[in-house]
Order: sequence, then C-alpha cells, then structure tokens
Amino acid sequence: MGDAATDYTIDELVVTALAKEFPDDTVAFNGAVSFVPVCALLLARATHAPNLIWVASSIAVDPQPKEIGESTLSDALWDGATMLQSSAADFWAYAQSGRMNSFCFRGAQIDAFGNVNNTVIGTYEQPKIRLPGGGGMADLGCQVGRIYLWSTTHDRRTFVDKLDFRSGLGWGDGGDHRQRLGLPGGPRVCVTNLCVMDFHQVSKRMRLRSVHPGVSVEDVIAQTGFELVIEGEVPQTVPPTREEVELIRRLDPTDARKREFA
Amino acid sequence: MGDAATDYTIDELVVTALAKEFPDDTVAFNGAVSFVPVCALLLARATHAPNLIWVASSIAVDPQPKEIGESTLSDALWDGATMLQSSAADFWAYAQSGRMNSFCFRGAQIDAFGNVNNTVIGTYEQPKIRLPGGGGMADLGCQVGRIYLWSTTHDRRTFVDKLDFRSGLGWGDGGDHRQRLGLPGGPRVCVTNLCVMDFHQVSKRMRLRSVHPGVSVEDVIAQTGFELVIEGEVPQTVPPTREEVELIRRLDPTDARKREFA
Amino acid sequence: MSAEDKLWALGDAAELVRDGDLVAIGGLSLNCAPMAFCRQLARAGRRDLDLLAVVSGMAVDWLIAAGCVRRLIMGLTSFEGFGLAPSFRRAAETGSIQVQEWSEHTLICALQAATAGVPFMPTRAGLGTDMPALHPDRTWEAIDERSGERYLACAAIKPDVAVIHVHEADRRGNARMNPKLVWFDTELVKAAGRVIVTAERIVETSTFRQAPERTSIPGFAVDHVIEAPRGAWPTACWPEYPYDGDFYRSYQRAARDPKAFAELFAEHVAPLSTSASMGA
Amino acid sequence: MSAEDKLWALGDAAELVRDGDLVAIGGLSLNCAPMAFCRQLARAGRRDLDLLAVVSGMAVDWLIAAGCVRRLIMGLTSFEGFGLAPSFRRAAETGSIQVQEWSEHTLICALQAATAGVPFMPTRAGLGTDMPALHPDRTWEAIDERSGERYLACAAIKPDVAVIHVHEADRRGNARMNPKLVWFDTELVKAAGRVIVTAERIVETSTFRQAPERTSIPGFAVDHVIEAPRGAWPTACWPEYPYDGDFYRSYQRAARDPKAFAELFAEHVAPLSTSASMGA
Repeated sequence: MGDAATDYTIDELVVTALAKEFPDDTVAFNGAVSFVPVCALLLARATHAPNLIWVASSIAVDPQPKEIGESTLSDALWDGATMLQSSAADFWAYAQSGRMNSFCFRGAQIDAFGNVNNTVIGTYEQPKIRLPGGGGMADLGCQVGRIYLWSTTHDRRTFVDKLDFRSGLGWGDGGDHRQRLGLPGGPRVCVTNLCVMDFHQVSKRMRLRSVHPGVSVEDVIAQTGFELVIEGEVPQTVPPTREEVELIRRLDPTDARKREFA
Repeated sequence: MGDAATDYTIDELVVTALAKEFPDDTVAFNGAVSFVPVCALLLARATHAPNLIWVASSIAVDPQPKEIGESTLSDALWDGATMLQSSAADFWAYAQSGRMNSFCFRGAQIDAFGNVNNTVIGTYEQPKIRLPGGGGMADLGCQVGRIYLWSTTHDRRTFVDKLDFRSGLGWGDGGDHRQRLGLPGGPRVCVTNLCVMDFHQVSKRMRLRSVHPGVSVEDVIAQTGFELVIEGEVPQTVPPTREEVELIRRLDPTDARKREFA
Repeated sequence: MSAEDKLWALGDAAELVRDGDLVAIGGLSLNCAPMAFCRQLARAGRRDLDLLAVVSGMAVDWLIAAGCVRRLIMGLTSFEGFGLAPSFRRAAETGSIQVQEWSEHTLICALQAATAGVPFMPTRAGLGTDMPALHPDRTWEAIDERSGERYLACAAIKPDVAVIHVHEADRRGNARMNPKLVWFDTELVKAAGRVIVTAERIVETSTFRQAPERTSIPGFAVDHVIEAPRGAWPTACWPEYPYDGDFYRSYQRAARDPKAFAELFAEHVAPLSTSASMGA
Repeated sequence: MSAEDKLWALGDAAELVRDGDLVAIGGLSLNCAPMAFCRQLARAGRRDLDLLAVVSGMAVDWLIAAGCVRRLIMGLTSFEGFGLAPSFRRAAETGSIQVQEWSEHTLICALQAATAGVPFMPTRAGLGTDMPALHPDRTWEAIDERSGERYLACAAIKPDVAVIHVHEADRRGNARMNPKLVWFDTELVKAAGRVIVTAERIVETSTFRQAPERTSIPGFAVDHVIEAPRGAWPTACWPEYPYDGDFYRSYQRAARDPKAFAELFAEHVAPLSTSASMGA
C-alpha cells in the first residue's frame, strides 16, 4: 500500500481505518451528518474495493461527487449518479431484502454490544437533552446485515455501560439475541478517534482490535464506560499511506470530514 | 336529453344505460376486455359527468383516446393522459384508500348478490372449463366501494343460483355480509343485454329495475338462474338519444364495444 | 369539490387545517418542506395540532415555536450539521409538547396500513429497541404462529391532512416533481384524508398531458393546490434552489436569546404571542 | 459476481434457471413479457418449474406447452380478446399442471412480505371469496385483537429467480423503462433471490449517468443482463413495438390441431417432444 504518511491528521486516520473494513461487494448507503463514512466509502471505492456501490444520501446510486458539502443528505453528493432512487418504498425494499447491505451508525451513546442512542440523554419523559431522534436507526439496525459504527468522541459520555434509550439495535443484549429476533448480521466494527474495536464472536461484546498511534490501551480503557474485551497484545492501527492521504484530500477537497472533529 | 334514437343497437343501449350510473365524482379504472365500461365511461364524461376521471387500463389518467382498439389494457387508450401511473404499489394504494372509487366487473358467472366467477366452470380441481382466473376481482371486489356489473350474455349459464367459484366479492352472502367483513360499499347495478338490475336495500339480492325495449319481465326471469326481486311495475330502460348514439359512435369509431356482443 | 378547480390562495391556507388536526408535513430534513404553508399556520395561530413529520427540522421548529403543536409524531427532528432544532429541543425538555418517537420505517408502515385499510403493517424494524414501548398501543411485538417468526406490528395512522411541496401543479391537482426527493411524500399523500399540494408554479394541464410519464401525483389524489413560489425556503427545492444555510445559522444564533429570536421569527415567520412562544 | 460485468448471452439463458426453481415472469397480459428468455427455457427443456405470473398469457402458455411447468401461481392467465390461453387451459383441465390461483394484489402482498422479511402481509383483498381456501397454508383470514378488524394474511413468497424485460440496460445491471408498464415488474425484482433483466438494447453506463432520474432499477438489484432485441415479441414493448395480434390469432388457430400447433411452436418457440407436449 506504499509508505506511511507523516503528516496525516486524525480524521484521515479514522477515515482510512473505516475504509479498510468495506469489502468489494459492499452496497452502502448513508444518512445525515455522515462525513466520515462518506469519505471512507469514497476512499474504499478508489482503492481496494472498486466494485463497492455507495448510494449517496440513500438516494443517488454510485455518484462521482466533486466535493462533499455541508450536508450528507444533499444534492452536492449526487453528481454523476446512475440512478436517483427517490421513493421510500423502493429504498426500504432494497434495504430490507439485503440488496443494500451496509450502513454506518453513530450515536450520542454507544454500548458494549454496539447498540446506539440518539433519542434522549436522561429519561424519555423528562430528558436532560432531547436529541434528534433515532430516525432510521431502529429500522436499519434490524434490517441491514452489515453495520459499521463510528465515533469521533471516544469518551465515557459516548461509550456507556447503559444507554439512556436504545434507539438502534446492535447485538442487542449480546450473544445470540439478534439471531433469536430473526435479524440478519450485526455490527462488525466500531472505529473511533482512539481505536478500532470489533465484537467478540460469542459474547458480542466490543473488543479492542487496535489502538491508534500515540494512544495506549490504558487510554482507551479510561475513556470507555464499559468493560472492553482485550485479548493478548493489542496492535497499533495501521496509519494511512501517503497515497491514501492524498486520495482523501482529493475526494474531500473542502475538508468536510473535519466537521465531525470540531 | 333530446330525442330517442331510432337506429341504435343493443351495444349502444347497454353502454348508455351503464353510463348513466356514473356520478360526476367517479374516479374509475378498467381491466381487460372491458369495452362496454370504457365506452360508458367515455360517454358519461362527455355528457352528464364532465368531472369524471377515468384511468385507462388502470394506468393512464384522464386520457383522450381517438379510438378504443383491440385491448382495453393497451396503449391505444392512453393518448393525452395527464399521468401514466405505472407502478402497482401506487395503483393499489389509491384503489385501497378510495381515491379511485369505481370499477366495473363482468364474470363468466354472476350470482344473485353480485358475486362473480371467472376461475372455473366445474370443480376447481377438475374443471370442465378453466377460465382465465380472478385476476384483480378478489382484490377490487373487496377494496373498491362502487362496483358496477355488466354482462352481454344474460342467460342461465351466466346468471346462476350458485357460483362454481367465488372469484370476486359482491354483496357476499347478502344482507350486511360486506359490512361484517369491514369492506366499503358494494355492487350498485348490473347492466345486461336484457335489463338493468340493482340490489334490494336490505337483502342485497338483485332487483329488476328496468327491462330493455322489446324485452319482457318474463324474458328476464326465464334467462336468470336465480330468483330476482321484482317490485311493482318494471319500467322500460330509457333508450339512448340521438345525441348519445352519435357520441358513442364518435368516441368508439372502430366499434370496439361490439366485440363483446359477438 | 370540483375536479376542475382546486386552487386555493396561500393567504387562506390556514383555513384548510382545523385546530386539533393530525397534520403530516412533507419534505426530508433540509429538503423541500412546505414552509410557506407552515408559516400560514403559524400566523393564523392554529392550536393543538398533532404533527406527523418523518424526518424534518425547520418546519416542525416553526410550528412548535409558534405554539401550534400539541404532539409531534416523528422519526427524526434536526437541523443536521446546523445543530439541534432549538424550539423542538426546548419544548421536549420542558414537556410543553408531547414527543411520540417512532422511526422512519415504522412510521411508513403505519401510513401504509392506513392506506391499505388494514389494522397494522408488520415489519422487522424496531425489534429489540426501546421505541415500541413508547406507544405500546400502536406498536407491538408479535410472533406469527405458523412460521414462528417475530415481527413488529405498526397500527395504522391516518393523517387528517397531508401537506407537501412540489415544483409544478395544475388546478386539477396534478403534481410533478422535477425530480425531487420524493422519499416519504408520496406515502403521506396516499394515506391522508385530505391532501394539500403547494407548488413553485401553477401550470396548465396541457403541461402534464405532454409528458404524462413525469407526473408524480395524480390530480384525483389531491384536494387543494396552492401556488407558493420559493415555498420550500429556507429548505431546498432541488434542483431549483438550495437550502439557505445562512438562515439556519442566524436562526440558531437568535435562538440563544429570546428577544433576538422573537425579532427574527416575526420577520420571517410570524409574530410570537408571549404566551404561545416556545421558541423564546 | 462482478458488479462490473453482468452480461450474459441469450443463447445460454436457460443455464440461469434450474429445474424445480420458482421463476417469476414479468410483463402484464399482452405487454412486455420476457418472451425471448422463455423461449430459451422451452428449448433447453427445463422441467418442474414453479411459475409465478401475476397477469400473463403467452409466456406461461409457451412454457406449459413445452412441458416446463409443474405449478403455476397466478392471478390471471389469458390472451384477452384473443381468447383463453390454450395450453394453460388444457393443462389445467387435464390436471397435468397444478394451478394455484391467487389474485393480483394478494400475490403482490406475498412478494412484499418476502421483500420485507416478514412472515406475511395483511390485506382486505380476497376476504369473503373462495380464493384463500385454495391455499390455506399461504392465505388465511385473521382478526386483529386490538381493533377487531378482519384481514387476510398473505404468507411470503420468495421467487428463486425473477425475469423481466426492459428497454435499456448496461453491463452493471442498471435498467430503464422508457417508460413502460412497470406494474408488477419492480415488485418481482425486489422480492426475488436472483434477478435477470432482458433488454432491447445494452447501453453504456454513461447513458444512465446522464439522466439518473429515469433509471428504473438500480444495478445492485440485478444479477444478470441479457441483450434481447424484440425480446418481448409477440407481446408489446410499448412504445417501441405493439403486440403482434396476427401471431396471437394464428397461435389460437393452430392450437385446435396438434400437428399445426407443433409446427407453429417449432418454428417460433421450440420443437415439442411428444411426451412433454401439453400444447398438442
């Protein structure tokens, strides 16, 4: 993959780490405020996954945008698409049937099993903070087989032992919970500003897979509100290569990805 | 409505009688081999029901066809439409919600309650005649509030006491059966080559409303396989006026309507 | 009502909605909400509305700020990158409106059940989440006896009124998106008891007859048509105009200060009566 | 399979279907059925197929005549004004195929259930008719406890393969109808395990990128693309060519006489093996 870059920034590291997770048969779509996944999908398509299909804003199939813009639901992303898939009925059909197989989630809170909360902080009836709402989380968490989690705020407010509200399903209560509900797949990884985590095969608890350069395993533990599975030596996340950094900056020339790292 | 025509044919009488039944707020659509209803809808729109909307072939909204052609499901009918409504999902939605409120049925067999059979003559497993199948009858009979029946073969093979198969629902077993099933409306009339029938308000049995010129009440009784409700003196069906006959011949210049009177 | 003329004046738009109605609002996030119509509801001081808005932001925030809303049935309410919807947030946190959170697909299922005239629609969406328990009378888990498969049943929701914004419509209600994010809009239209279309332009019916394959909504599915040029502002009406990012930013700035918000709101939406104001 | 090249030769089309598959056939009555594909199945002598055809005629009749069909799941099978489909009729009357009659909408419900991954879809369609009792394991009446409302549950049907015909497609599976009677076709596409699109023309992907709002089916929903000019003949491919009424008439005439039918069938479809022939 070429030489490691020396001047990359954290957003570029996160984008690269997430991009590597998308296999070539990915058909992914994205929701609002999803600059990191959009960048990562563009990077994956430009590198190891040329057949990856990205449905921008869950609307524009396989577009070639010149830049990313202020909203990941807006038309800035749709240039050169092969299809504008604008009906909800068709969209949901393909998400439910598995033809669109991949979606990236973030949440104001994420728990050890990759469940997410974007509804309230505090109680539902008297919230301390009323968040935007689950939107499609409750739907896609159940219907899409390949879920990718990301977070740009890896701390104990985000990674909590118990969600204030379960807006979207990850591995549920862990173990075979999803399977018992009759649901496909589940979360595969969670890429954050500190590390990359996957899920223990049996318990489905989050497991530390690699820590980013300059971050220690202890740092991650200190910033995580639940007990992580840690097995043996935890390697370092492979930093982006020069080529990857150049590609990211070309694919996202206005630095939209940095909006998530404010 | 002008003078009675003197040279009209039976198809023109049937078309005129059916046309009169469509109120101005009709939104009707049609299926296969429906020359008589298509003609009647065109006539109604050109006379007393200018706001009537006809969805040709259940596809082309409010078209202005020059002629009717060989198939009432084909594009010959679609000229000048305001919309081509080509998705089944949208079509069914509007039929189910009542926005499209009217449909005309025919059947190889019709019973006293306006139920229809287009599936088999004989038993289902070993049919004497395998008919085309119910198609949308089982659906639209339940979902559409205003059902109009027509037949160009008023005889005891068609108007039977017991259907060999109930493909489409009219008033079901009669009385409040439809209501008990939670279904809207029901059949309003049945226009045939001999007479016009409607339905008794309580029992929902077919009732002779008028006999066509030259047809006696006894003729109708002799050709009907079930007991008709007959109340008092049965008037004659009002024959078409000269204007109506001229209009029919203009709207259907190739005499497509006569195909049903072979 | 005549099939021939469904045209209605924007200034009289609020007459089409009664206090207490369940009103479904079209659009998707920063895109193509019927904002001019919402402004009329705010100005007329409609009260106790139940809003259904699958993925919305500014439209809902305006109506909450103006005190029109009793209950919000929603999937997502936000200004995306421009932050949380401030009036929505405050009203939810103080309990001055009732927020009934569903999810995008379960709301669509509930609308489709209303359209089809069936008691509920089944889906896998929402299983295992906390959402169904928020309205257990409307969403409940069930198991199909025959297959043993689990599903979530979503009870029918039939809006009294749906309002959407399109590019072009005629007096008969035919409507065309050129193209746009139809997304949930047609689902609202199919389910609602009455349908109101606001349009950038009123065009002749002949425009539809010339390209019938491009018509998005048939006239018979629409009850009222309202001309509303730039009627989606400050949301986008792609491809004709983009969302107004500057407005979103100044709205957020103003929301920090009751006086500034009241001024901005009076200028762009409606005067805030002190009692009604949720935004200030 | 590569997302880049899904092109398949018409001559090898039958390889895409296995004996015993449940094959959903697109088109509507006299319109736009994948006839060239059906001809290949007939020639290859596929056996024991379960066909799902919502409203069809000639396609089903060919496959029955050629002895390919074990069971037909259908709403309507006819030649409209050209009469009853002769091979279908004879096979149904002699019991040589199993006819499972549903209705148009209940079949759509069954397909939608498969698409959504739910055990059944509820509908009012079919209530009070004799249809549900034909397959009580697949369609059953039920009452929603909460509302007391009655519905017909339609169990999911997932076709192994769906085949539809369109105007234009590219090697990646993007497909466009210009326009056509989509009608049930997209419902088949969404539900099926594998999707085959036959197209009048193969075009470059750039054709789709130039007018993305006109694309009917996204490439990711299609597994194989087959070039088949006049591939809907003798059904219509509106607006490019009409149905061939003369062929329907001569087919009906020939069907009265085994020898004449075998000749016509060999000329236009496939040679009839004596044992397999249902048409003769």
